[in-house]
Amino acid sequence: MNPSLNMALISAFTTTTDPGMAPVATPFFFYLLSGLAVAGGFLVITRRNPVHCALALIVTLIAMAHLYLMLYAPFVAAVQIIVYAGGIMVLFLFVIMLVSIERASKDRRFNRIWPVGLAAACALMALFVSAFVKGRALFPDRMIAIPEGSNTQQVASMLYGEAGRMGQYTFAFEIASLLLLVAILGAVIMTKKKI
Amino acid sequence: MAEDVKAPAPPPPPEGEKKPAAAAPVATATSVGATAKAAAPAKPSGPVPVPWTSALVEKYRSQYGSGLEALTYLGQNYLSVDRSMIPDILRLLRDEEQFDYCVDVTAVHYPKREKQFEVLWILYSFPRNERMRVKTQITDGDSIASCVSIWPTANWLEREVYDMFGIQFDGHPDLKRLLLPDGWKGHPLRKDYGILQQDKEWVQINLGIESGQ
Amino acid sequence: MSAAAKDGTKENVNDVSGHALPHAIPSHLHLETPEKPYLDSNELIINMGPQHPATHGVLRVILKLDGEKVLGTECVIGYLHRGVEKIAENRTYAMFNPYVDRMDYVAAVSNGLGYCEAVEKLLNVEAPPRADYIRVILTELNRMASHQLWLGTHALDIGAMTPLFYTFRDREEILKIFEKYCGARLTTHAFRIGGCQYETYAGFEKDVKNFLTFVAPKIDEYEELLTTNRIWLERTKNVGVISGEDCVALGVTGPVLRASGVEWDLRKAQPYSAYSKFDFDIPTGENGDTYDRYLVRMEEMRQSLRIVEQAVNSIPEGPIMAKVPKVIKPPVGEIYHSIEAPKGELGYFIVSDGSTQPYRLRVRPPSLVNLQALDVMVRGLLVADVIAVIGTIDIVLGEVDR
Amino acid sequence: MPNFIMSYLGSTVTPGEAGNQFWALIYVLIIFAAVSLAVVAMNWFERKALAHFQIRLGPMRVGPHGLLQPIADALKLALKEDIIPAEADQFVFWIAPVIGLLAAFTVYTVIPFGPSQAVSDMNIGVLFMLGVSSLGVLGIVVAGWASNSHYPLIGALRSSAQMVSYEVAMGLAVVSAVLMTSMKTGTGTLSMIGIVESQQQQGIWFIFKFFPLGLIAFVNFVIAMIAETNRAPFDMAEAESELTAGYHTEYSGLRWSLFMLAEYAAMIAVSSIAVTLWLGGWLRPFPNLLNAPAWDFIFSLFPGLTFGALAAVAVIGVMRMPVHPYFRVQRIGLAVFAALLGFIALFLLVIALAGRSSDATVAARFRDGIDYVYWFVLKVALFMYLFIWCRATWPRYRFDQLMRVGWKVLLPITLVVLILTAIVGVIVS
Repeated sequence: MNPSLNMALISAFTTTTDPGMAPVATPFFFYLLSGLAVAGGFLVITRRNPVHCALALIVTLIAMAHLYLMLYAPFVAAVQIIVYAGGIMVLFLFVIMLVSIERASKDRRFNRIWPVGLAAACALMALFVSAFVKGRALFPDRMIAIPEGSNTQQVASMLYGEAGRMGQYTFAFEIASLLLLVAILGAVIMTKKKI
Repeated sequence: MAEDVKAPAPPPPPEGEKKPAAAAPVATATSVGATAKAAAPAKPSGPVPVPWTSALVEKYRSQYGSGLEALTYLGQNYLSVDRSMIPDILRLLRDEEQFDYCVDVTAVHYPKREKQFEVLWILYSFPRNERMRVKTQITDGDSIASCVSIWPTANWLEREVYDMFGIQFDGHPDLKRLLLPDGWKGHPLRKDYGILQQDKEWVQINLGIESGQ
Repeated sequence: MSAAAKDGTKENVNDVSGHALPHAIPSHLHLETPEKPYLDSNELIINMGPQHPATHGVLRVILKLDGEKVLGTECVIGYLHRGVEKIAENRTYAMFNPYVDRMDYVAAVSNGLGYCEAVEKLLNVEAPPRADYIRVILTELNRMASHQLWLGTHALDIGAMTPLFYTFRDREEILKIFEKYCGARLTTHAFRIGGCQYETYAGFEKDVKNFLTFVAPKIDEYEELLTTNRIWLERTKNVGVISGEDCVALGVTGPVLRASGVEWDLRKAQPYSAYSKFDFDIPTGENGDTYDRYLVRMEEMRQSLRIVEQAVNSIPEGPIMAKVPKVIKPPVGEIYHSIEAPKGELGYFIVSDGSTQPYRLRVRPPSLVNLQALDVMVRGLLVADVIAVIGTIDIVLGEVDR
Repeated sequence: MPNFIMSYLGSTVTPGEAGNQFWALIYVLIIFAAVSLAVVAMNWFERKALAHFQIRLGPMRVGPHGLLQPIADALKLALKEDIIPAEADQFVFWIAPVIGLLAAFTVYTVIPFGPSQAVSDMNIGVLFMLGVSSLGVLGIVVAGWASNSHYPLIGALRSSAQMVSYEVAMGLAVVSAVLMTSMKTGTGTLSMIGIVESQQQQGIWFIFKFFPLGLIAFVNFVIAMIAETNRAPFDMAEAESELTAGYHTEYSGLRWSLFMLAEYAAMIAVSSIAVTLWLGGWLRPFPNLLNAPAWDFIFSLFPGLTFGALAAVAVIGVMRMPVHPYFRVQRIGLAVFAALLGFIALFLLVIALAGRSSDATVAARFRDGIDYVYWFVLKVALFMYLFIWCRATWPRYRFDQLMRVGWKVLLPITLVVLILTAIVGVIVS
């Protein structure tokens, strides 16, 4: 075969210049995933059937996990899927299935305070936009550098620290986990009379 | 089964009274003991019921007097009692005589008698290893006291008797048909329920076929 | 045993040993729930059956569930009702004989034995000793076949697939003996009123003896698969517990009664046929749970083997048919006769009016009465236990519905 | 083009790592085809093996010894009427099997069949695997719900509770394996390839590491993985004697077969993970001890010999088949099958011989690749047999017992093992 064509084929399917998990077609995937996330979020609040809502929420969560992936945060993405999509949403579905669907779908989706909710959402949106506009300097135009080392290790060193010293968030992390433990125990004691 | 029944059997007697030989004495008799004796001549030589004497019988005879007949047939004892005595004597049999196991509750239909139905309780005593039967006669439409509160096992058995004979049991917690569908008409084990007769209406509505025959 | 049952008052019967007995359930399953349900989760009413892989036929059990917990059950039966008792009134005594096989079709021989003996009693004849021995051999083999079928299906219900095939392999040998003896495998119609129709075929005794040596290690094989299997123990121990008092009050008989600690077997209590001549034990359990019933039935298989062995070694020569008139016309009268079928006390109540046909024939089916105990046994258990308990009661719907 | 292929075959990185989309796509297609084929083969093998556990023959009619039975079944299922219950939630009913299938197949992107024989070498491979396999339960749960029927709903409820509980034990068992990877180097890895390479460097399969800690963690993982894939004795979600068929009671035809495909694919996937984490992945036995080229050659004969043995079994089958016109077609079919196996065996042996001469040739790399895949698949096949064995042996757990085993037995043991592994690791290093 023609060597030049051969090279062209290789270059067409290979991005050898950028080893590692370099994303391709970044803007396209960014808009696709963001669109999916927003559409999923919209469906969550508009669908009448709670199971449909849950499925839409799962789509949102998975899209967000992919966004994390594009931000070179694979660990966070994986945790997002394991904990939220795989764990919490299954429990959500578990509870939803026990609830009478017929009655829930007959209920009015938006109750009377929806203008307040809308106002709150608008205010939040305004906050985000103003933060983006005013604090433009905070947001770099492009990624400065691909972080060295894996994201997992970065997370670990933030939470638990390097060898010899505590991490930046060790104390907060432990406090938070303690809080969750107390919450779990409380929930168990409240729901179960006899353990 | 329906085809089986149709082929070999002669057309069933309309009134369910099959045997003229046995019919005459049965019709006039007032108790089973009498029935058996009266019917005996029709047969060459059958054993006849003999009076059943035991402490148990003496006790209840002295307590209740007439309206209680104790007989033994082929070594099997039975008490024939009046309908009014029914819940009490069954309870006494269980509590005092240790007949703690109600084997069966069933009935027999004698359409020519004045009191058409004979209801029986077959009892067994574990401590005494002894069986006996208690029977009573009731007319059609009469109800009889339920013994579910004495032996819980009677629950389904009484339901079956109700299902098959249409005998009402007072005080039964949930008297409804057991084997036949709820909307069924008639009570199949009555002698006047011919085997070719069928609740066509029920079949048509529920099974969607013209006839089950 | 009868201490609680003796208390005659109505309140006490309601509470024989802590269980609410079935008569306390109204038809619409109105059951009080102890706590207020979480969220607005409502109780699930599930129809188990009539078409369900584990109800052993067309039994329909309406379950009221809180999650998976059973709050109450109601059995709906009669899907297989064929009106056996009505058929009997329209058949002669001899003609009705094959019909009884169709009730408990996995223990057809026992049904036939009970019926033939009941009519014989009514006729006041006795089967000759050789016929009695043949009857005992076949009945005990059939008890074994019934228990094997029970074991296979029960294990399958609990999720163990393999024992089913093992038991069916060995049950096949019994059915082969039946087929050689009378030509039929399942609905045998093996006995006639007054004795047996057929003399044993040449090599019958050898076949039976071969079977005895063949099957004894097989029973150990079943036990190896299940008796000490941890999951089997967890699934069966303390599941479907019923006390001896409850059993008596509910009229439950057979292995279920014996597993609850009541040593009562009609073969010993009121020996019929040739059973008084054989030496065998009545296995009993202590806890009355599913595991004990399993053990009792396993032991009963071994005892059946013992009986068959004694019978086949001492089978007398002689006639196999008593003198019975060609046309069977029992004298006017009535008789109740019951035998120990594999499932419990199988009784026949026959009223004769002196004609060739029974005036009234009542079958006291052990399966029907035992099935009544289902509700007591499964309250508060889980759905999976309902399956296990239905299996352990060992019902045959042909007999429940007749 | 051949240069391209050759140059790729010579490379030592996975296509995903090299950013080579073309080869990644090819790998994905190969894996998809191979897993589907494996599921078909597994179907046949399960029926035959189970049958022989249960003193029966299993499928015998369709093809010699029922070899064509899975194909006939697949055709039947594909052509069957696809029933959607009237009261079902159409969309969710439609999408549920797809979710399950997607989750089951996506796991394969991180499973290393060899050092470069994987779609991708993600640095979070283990987490990716846990996350994606946890999505599989969504398919079951929504299938049960969408059927709008009681049995599927109970199956779905059971399944969701079961999956969530066993995932915890499974994750902790995985963590203890990940912890072991950091023993010599100081930095652990979550990459599946890295884990196997770490086992090679440490010279020990993790199942034997810190005996018995590795073994306990492995056993816990195996129990959890059987539960995760809804197989006996943990097949609560589809307990046929209780819930008729559990979550897929209302499914039929192609949709139902998608569930089956997903279930078997998930079984193979979790077995692959167990093999990767504890049994040295693609490593042949004693790669460090018996590392002379002669040993390499001897071990590289194994794939050819295995196929040769299978061919011999098929030939024996041909010989034992009765000589009767009725069996003519079957004899010929089995003979053709034997010949096919024989050819494969021959081909593999030739490759092994060709690759003997030098380490650098393409033939040698090809031989190594076959070796890697062979040892990996062999280990996975043993797990498949384990699945069948369990199914034939055990009764089914009851739901509450299942949860008790998960939370009160498996979880504490795995936690203790994890802590002990960490302590022992610190002491050793």
